[in-house]
Amino acid sequence: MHDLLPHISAQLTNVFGSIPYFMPEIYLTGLFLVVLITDLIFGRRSVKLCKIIACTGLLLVLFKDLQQVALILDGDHVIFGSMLLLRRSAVFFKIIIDLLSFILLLNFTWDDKLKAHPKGLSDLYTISIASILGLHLMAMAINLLSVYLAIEMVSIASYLMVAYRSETALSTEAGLKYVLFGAASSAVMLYGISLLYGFSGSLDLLGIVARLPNVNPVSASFALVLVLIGIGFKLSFMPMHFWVPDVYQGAPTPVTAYLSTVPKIAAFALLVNVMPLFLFSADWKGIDFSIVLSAIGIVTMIAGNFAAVLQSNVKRMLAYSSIGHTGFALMAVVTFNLQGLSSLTYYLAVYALANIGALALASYFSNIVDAEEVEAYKGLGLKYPVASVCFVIILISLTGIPVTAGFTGKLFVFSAAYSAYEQTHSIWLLSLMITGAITTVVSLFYYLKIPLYLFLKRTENAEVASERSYNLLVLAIIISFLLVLLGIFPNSILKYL
Amino acid sequence: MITLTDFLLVGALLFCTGMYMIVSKRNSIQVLIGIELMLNAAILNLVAFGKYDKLNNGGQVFALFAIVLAAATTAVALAIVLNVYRRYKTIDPDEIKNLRD
Amino acid sequence: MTLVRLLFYTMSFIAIGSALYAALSKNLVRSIFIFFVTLFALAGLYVIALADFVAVTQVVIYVGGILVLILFAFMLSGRETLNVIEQHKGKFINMAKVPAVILAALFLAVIVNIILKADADKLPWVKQAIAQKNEITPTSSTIDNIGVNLMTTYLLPFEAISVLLLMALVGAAHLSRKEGRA
Amino acid sequence: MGTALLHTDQTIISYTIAAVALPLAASIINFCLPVKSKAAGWISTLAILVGCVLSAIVFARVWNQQPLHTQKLWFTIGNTKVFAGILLNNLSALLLLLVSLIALPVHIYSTAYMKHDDRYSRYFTYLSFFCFSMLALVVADSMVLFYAFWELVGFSSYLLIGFWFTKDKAVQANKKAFIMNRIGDIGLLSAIIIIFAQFHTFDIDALFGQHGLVKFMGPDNGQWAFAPDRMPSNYGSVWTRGAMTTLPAIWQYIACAGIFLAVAAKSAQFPLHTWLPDAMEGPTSVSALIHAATMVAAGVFLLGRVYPLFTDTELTVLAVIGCFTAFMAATIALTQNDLKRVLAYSTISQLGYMILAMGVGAYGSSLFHLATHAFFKCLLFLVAGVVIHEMQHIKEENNLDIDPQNIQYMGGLRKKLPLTFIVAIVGSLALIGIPLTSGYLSKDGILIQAFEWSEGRSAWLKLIPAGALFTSWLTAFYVSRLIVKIFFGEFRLLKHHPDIKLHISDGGWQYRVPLILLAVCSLFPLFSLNPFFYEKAWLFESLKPAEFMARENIYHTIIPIGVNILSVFVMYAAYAIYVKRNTFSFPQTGFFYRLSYNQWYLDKIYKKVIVKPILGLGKTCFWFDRNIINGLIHSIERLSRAVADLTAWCDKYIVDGFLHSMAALVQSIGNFARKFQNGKVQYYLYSMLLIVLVLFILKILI
Amino acid sequence: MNLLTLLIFIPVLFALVIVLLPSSVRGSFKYITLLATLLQLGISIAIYLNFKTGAATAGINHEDQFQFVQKLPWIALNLGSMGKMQIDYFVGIDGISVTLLVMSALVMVVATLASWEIKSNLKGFFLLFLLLDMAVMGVFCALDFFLFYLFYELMLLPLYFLIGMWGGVRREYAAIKFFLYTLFGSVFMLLVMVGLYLSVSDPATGSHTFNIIQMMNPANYAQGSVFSAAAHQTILGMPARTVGFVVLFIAFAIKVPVVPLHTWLPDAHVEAPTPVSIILAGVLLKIGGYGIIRICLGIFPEIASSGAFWLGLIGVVSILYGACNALAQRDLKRMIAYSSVSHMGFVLLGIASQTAEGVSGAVMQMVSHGFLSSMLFFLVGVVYNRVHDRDIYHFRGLGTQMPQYTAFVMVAFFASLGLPGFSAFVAEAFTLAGTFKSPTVNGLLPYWMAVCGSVGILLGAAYFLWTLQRMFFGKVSLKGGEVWKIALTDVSIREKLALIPMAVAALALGLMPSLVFGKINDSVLALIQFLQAK
Repeated sequence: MHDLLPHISAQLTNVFGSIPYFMPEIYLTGLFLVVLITDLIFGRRSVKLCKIIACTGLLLVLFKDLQQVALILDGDHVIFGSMLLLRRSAVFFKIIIDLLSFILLLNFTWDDKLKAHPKGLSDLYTISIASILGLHLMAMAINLLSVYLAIEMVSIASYLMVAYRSETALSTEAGLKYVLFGAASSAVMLYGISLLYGFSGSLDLLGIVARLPNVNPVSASFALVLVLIGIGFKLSFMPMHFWVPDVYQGAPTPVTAYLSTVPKIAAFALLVNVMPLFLFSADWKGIDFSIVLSAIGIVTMIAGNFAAVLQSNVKRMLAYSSIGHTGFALMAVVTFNLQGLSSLTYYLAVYALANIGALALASYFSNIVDAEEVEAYKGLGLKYPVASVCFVIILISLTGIPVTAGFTGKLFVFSAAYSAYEQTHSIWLLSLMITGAITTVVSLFYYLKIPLYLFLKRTENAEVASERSYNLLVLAIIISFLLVLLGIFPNSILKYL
Repeated sequence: MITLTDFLLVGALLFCTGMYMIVSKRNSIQVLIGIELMLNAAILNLVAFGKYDKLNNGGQVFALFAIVLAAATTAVALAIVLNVYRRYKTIDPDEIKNLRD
Repeated sequence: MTLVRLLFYTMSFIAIGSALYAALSKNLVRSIFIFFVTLFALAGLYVIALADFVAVTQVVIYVGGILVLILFAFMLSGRETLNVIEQHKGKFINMAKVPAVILAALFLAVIVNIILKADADKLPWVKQAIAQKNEITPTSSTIDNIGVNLMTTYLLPFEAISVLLLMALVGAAHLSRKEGRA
Repeated sequence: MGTALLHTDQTIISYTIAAVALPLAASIINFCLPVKSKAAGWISTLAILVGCVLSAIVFARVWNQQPLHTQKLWFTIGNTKVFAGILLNNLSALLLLLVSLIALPVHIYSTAYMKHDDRYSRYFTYLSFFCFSMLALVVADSMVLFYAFWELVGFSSYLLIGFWFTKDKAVQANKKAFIMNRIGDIGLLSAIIIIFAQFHTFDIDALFGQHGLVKFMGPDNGQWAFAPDRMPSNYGSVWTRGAMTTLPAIWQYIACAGIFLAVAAKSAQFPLHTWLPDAMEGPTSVSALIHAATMVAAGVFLLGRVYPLFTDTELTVLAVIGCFTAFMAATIALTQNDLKRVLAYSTISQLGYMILAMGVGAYGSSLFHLATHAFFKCLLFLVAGVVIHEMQHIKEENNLDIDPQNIQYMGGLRKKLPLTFIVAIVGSLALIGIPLTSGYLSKDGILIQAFEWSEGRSAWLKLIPAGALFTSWLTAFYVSRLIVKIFFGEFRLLKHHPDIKLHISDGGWQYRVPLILLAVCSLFPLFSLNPFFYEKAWLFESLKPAEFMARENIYHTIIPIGVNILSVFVMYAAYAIYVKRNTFSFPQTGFFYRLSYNQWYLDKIYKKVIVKPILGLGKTCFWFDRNIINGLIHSIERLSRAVADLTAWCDKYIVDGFLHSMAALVQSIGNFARKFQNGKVQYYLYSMLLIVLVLFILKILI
Repeated sequence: MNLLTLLIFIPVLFALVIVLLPSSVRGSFKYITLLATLLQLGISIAIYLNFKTGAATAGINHEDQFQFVQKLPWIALNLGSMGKMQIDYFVGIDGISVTLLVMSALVMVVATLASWEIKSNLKGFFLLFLLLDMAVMGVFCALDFFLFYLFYELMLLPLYFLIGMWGGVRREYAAIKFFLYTLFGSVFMLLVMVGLYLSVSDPATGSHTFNIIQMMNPANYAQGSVFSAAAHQTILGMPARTVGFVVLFIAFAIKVPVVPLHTWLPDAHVEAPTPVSIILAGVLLKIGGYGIIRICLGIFPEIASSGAFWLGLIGVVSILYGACNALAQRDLKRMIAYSSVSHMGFVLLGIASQTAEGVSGAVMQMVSHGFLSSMLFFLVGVVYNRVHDRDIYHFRGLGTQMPQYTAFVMVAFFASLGLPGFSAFVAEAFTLAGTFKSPTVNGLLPYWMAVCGSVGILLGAAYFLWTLQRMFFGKVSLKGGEVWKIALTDVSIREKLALIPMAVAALALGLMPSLVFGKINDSVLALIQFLQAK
């Protein structure tokens, strides 16, 4: 204790000094408590209230996020004693996460199946707010402890959300698989962290990077690989992707939308926080992680896209496609430059938006005609033209065909990769790009399946179910409109990134 | 003198035992136990190394957090396992495979 | 010193032995109870590593919390589980487990390899810590140090984990709740 | 662009344009008329009449004068300016007049001949269109335009052959004709392109005119090079049009081969001649105009246009092929029973003569023969038309199931159709080349010059004039056979159907006037006041080559005499043979025979020594024609079809199969990736850990 | 308002009108579309008439020589270390585009007239139709690669649905095949495009640019960039510029299409409804040719020269292979589809020759084929609409049954097989002339290619005449008997209205090739000069 006495005041100053840079998270914590209390007080009938509170609160958080933009103008800030790093990309990731989360929170009650959950949805709001807090931490984490904590926070929230519809077998099954896989991955990761800590004597990533070169490179690489497993689990890249299809399919659709987007963005934020430290350290002699990530990217793209071709369940198909997208986004990561980062941000935002839209429409069709399999979509295109057209636009964006935001996203990623290639002439980047191009074509195979069934296949029964789920429809329309708009004027967002 | 390597080796053995459990046991709860074993292996490492980090207590604090997190994870996992049992009347992970290609 | 060493070996032996038994046992109940032993042995090892606070936490949370939880779960899931599993009783070595054994063995080989390669005791930072007296000695009390650290350096994780625990609580409660009840 | 145009030239040009355009106008008007409108015939006839007059004026002005050449920029492609214009020299003026002159009677004749057809105005639309194409072909000054009209001529012929498009044979025939012509067209196109690549111009005058480029270039040292020794002293501005690039010499041969191909296709030369007999499925009047007189002459005309391009060797090849064609077609004609087919083969044979003449350098004679042949062959076809028309009449009146064109059913029509008979005799004599007819003049010219040409050449080449000579006797034979079968003897149909009524006559004035007109034109006075010396013909005099030899050698005397005596003999033989058979019942027809006491003896000799081998030869040739040449064409067709099927198969299974295998590959990769997804979470974990570990180990080891 | 912009976006305006109109007035959609296309035609003709010729407005590689230019900054991003990204809305035309524009506008009108046959889901159909229309016009006008690509890809989706929703029995297969094929090409095109973009910088602003014209200037390539001619970079062991050229070429070759990348075409054409077949054959195939000229040749001139032999070879193979395949077909539409392959082979051959005659012939062939193939497909549609059968063997003697129709068919067939007087003749003849000239002028192609090309013309005659004989001549004999006989009425006024402009256009171009050559000549010469200068 006496050793620490001289440091305490400095530490406390640091903590207090950090608080201004931590406002969104503080608001989130507050929001969490408010929602929790509302939930506890009003019980099952509080869904609407919880929703309103959660959403308005999130808007407030978003506002705070935006305020942070001003804070980072003077450079990066390490806060809470090297626990978190607030920097430009983190802020943008946070803004995107909050924005998407806002949509997702709105979305929860719009899925009929989830809404019919007998135990109410208010707990879900509580859990998801906590999860968003975790995501925020993830985007900023720069310390092994905060990394681990953030990942666990998000993971546990995710387990709960997946298994949330405890009365249905599939949801529970998905939950079990998720929790077992996730817990095992995090155990492995923790072991890696412990080794990393042991080898460097520090939890601070910067400190680790500084000291790791003194260790045997093979050992250090192994520890890093184990840590990568934990991040990979969240990103669901090959070979940590096995849980994805089952879980996405089993989880309630809005939860799938949640899982497939925001944690992924946060995990990418984490990846770009962590990985470059090791790559650009001149003393690093272990495994070249840019090659590892490239290889993973290639394999992930292939595995995700090719397997998706054979799927018939819409959600499962989208799950595989999200694996493919992870692979593609890794291309932007391995460029390890600023352009790569901004293109990654853009790509992820656009992908997430489109994916949310796609899953919202999956909910929509599931609500009105109980369609889960793609065969059930047969002939719906002419009966529900607006939704179907939106679906097409969204899928086109996911494929990456002009004029949608997906295309511009792909273009920026490609150009980032290209410019990196121009400097390094790395064969891996080239093969990444080629694989990306090929898998884009392959992805068309399965993305087209939905329009194919919607429009091209004819069906006999002509009855039109009463249109409900206007909310989802409006959401889908807004999303597809945004996607097209961003496709034509990517400037409007990209110039900030 | 007990060296760090000794601790690490013990940890490694525990870790691998846990790993063996999670891939082979036909019971979700045993799988969970396996995970706990792996976690403990990691905690052991942390604690062992923490000995040389007197000022910051990094290892020990991390160990504490890990234990708490393990508890939370286990609680959640068990809740899910119970639910699974209600739906499937079994907790053998291999039997639960409605979701598959 | 030799006593400590002896103690270390004993504890290690108990921990590993009981873990192996838990791993190999087909009987869930036995598995759970022998896991108690492992955890206690580990707590002992923590003490040997001069982390008494961690050891206490280990005992309190793991043994008192987690295992009890597991037992509850086991009991809630009823006897059927047990029965189903007991039917599998049979040979000690099961062909189906061979891949798992191989995996574990491979991992062990790799980990041991890298541990030996890393040569943990000669790591620069360890030497530095010893040189700077940044080493916990059996005589020093670590608890107050941990307390201060938790309130300063690790304040953020400390606060965050409270949110996490609350959330886990809410979630777990939600899942375990019977349907239809608020 | 040779000389500056005078005011009068301007008038001539406009006359020419009018003469060419009038049929087009008629065609367009007719196209707009109702299908059955009877006005169509007169519109077309009027157009061609006026055209004829204008052509005559043009001819009078241009003949033996400086060639007239005028052109306008048509379009520019790259740096190449493509001009369209009119080139009037002796050759084109002659053809211009000839075509309109032949077309006029045919038009008149057609108004009657096609009177009852359902698509009367269409017929005249096509006919006028043909006239337009042909006339334009004749006056065109640029190779591109020439090619264009060359094809249009083929196209209108296609339309006319298939005029009765419900007849399968007609449709087959016109397809065949078009494709055969198309082969020739490709040859011509290639030639044009080669010439363009070599000379960078399409201008016929600049290429083949008096100071034409072609004259100064020739195969040399493996290059189609510029020959300095042929360099003109006053080389024109054409030389400065862009740098001269030279092609390898082989392209000169290919160009010539291409042109020959075009000639062979249009003028029905071996081996592309088989379309012509089939083309007889069209209306007879069409056959008369197109497939006897004009279109088929286009090949010869083309040769005339590009004459300077050919080297001596190439000309020899031409001669050989012309000779062979002439001979082969003549032998085939011997045994045909279809009236029009006989005439068709005879046309081929005569065209062979013209090509032969071109080959041996008898440029003038060739064109002379072209002109005379046009008249008498047209005449013969019109005669055939009358005969067929009347036979058709009989057939319909008596509901008989006969082929109205089969000469086996005819005979003794001399009485029924007196005028027809007379003009037919005139036509045949002209075809055989008996003195006092135009045919004598032109044909003898060819024969004599062929002999002259063979002087001092390889002995094998002597076969050419010999073959030509022999062919002329064969001609005499089959023509006589034809005439005898039709007009002499008894009406054989009566033998089988004794009760049929015969209400037939020469027909109305629309039939008579053209026949008479053409018959008159088939006699010598139109061409020469001297009925015996071909070189005195004005037409020949204007066209003869500069180095023409005057009557210096023996050929000039021997050949006409030899040919004619033997021809008469052959005619008699034919007469004897074919009339003789029926002599018993019709004694009045066989008085020549009765006069001869050893008639049987002669008959036997004829039969055994002459007739049988000759007939056999004819049959063989026909068989060869049908089976080998046509078979070749068919097998090419079959081959192309097989190739087509193969490519289709290829497309379906190999190219598409590749695509499908790609899809299968995608599926298999997908399946592989899916295999891991068996729903067992522990398996997932196991795979994950194992993969990570194995990769790590590999990475470290490698 | 810039005329080109107006031309491109008119369809969108009308599409908006259609979107807003209720379905109860669906009968008026076709008239609205017709109005839009007619308006476009009017504008395109105005552009054509106001198009200035002369060496000073040749275009090709001089930005200031393009006409009707509109250039607006669109996407401009500061990418920090990577420099600035510059994407402009940059449209403009030179001689090569202008004729294709007019042709496309006319084809669109005809396609609209052919759309009368569409009976179901009119709103969707005409919306997609107009979208496609916009994309097509955009492709021909775009001078910014990004913009070009955008329009290029934008064509895919409407076509997919147009084929897939209103097509024949195997429409799904055809639509997907088409989509995948084209996307395959264009995805890789995207990669090259990005590479080019990063290699080229605009000398005026210094930022990277997608400007096609700037890409043509070797001086604008950054030192050592992937596609810099001076840098001799390699990709996968092959010279980078060669790879770039090949990739772009494949992308466009799929559109053209050339053997062996053509198999989407017969399927797509056969299954597509008539208006879509018309657009496919009339306009879309031209985009491939146009792309090769504008982009492949423009950006990689030296590769185009060194690879000319292979280009020509592919062209020749396409000519012959397509013709042979056409000969083997018994589905009329399929036959015509394969004939398109054959005819488009000439385009490639002409382009490969890199002579003024060859390239002009190629452009002419594109324009000519635009009219003729549209006409042919329209004609097939006429029969198909009446009896829903296209098998050549099922018809006989249609000449008696439908005389006017037969007349149109004959015009179309003979024009297609290269009868003088029609546009195809001029095009093919000069393509071959250019090809033949090539060995002496620039030594790119061997002589025999011209010869083989002319054999293709012959084969063309064979299959067209065979069809004519089989289907239209002879005695009437129909598979469907009396029912068909009643159904097979002669062409209606509307059909005539659609057919006559095409026939007249083909004829006019045949008689006055200067209508096309006059406009393209300067550009072609500039292109040739550019190619020679390299």
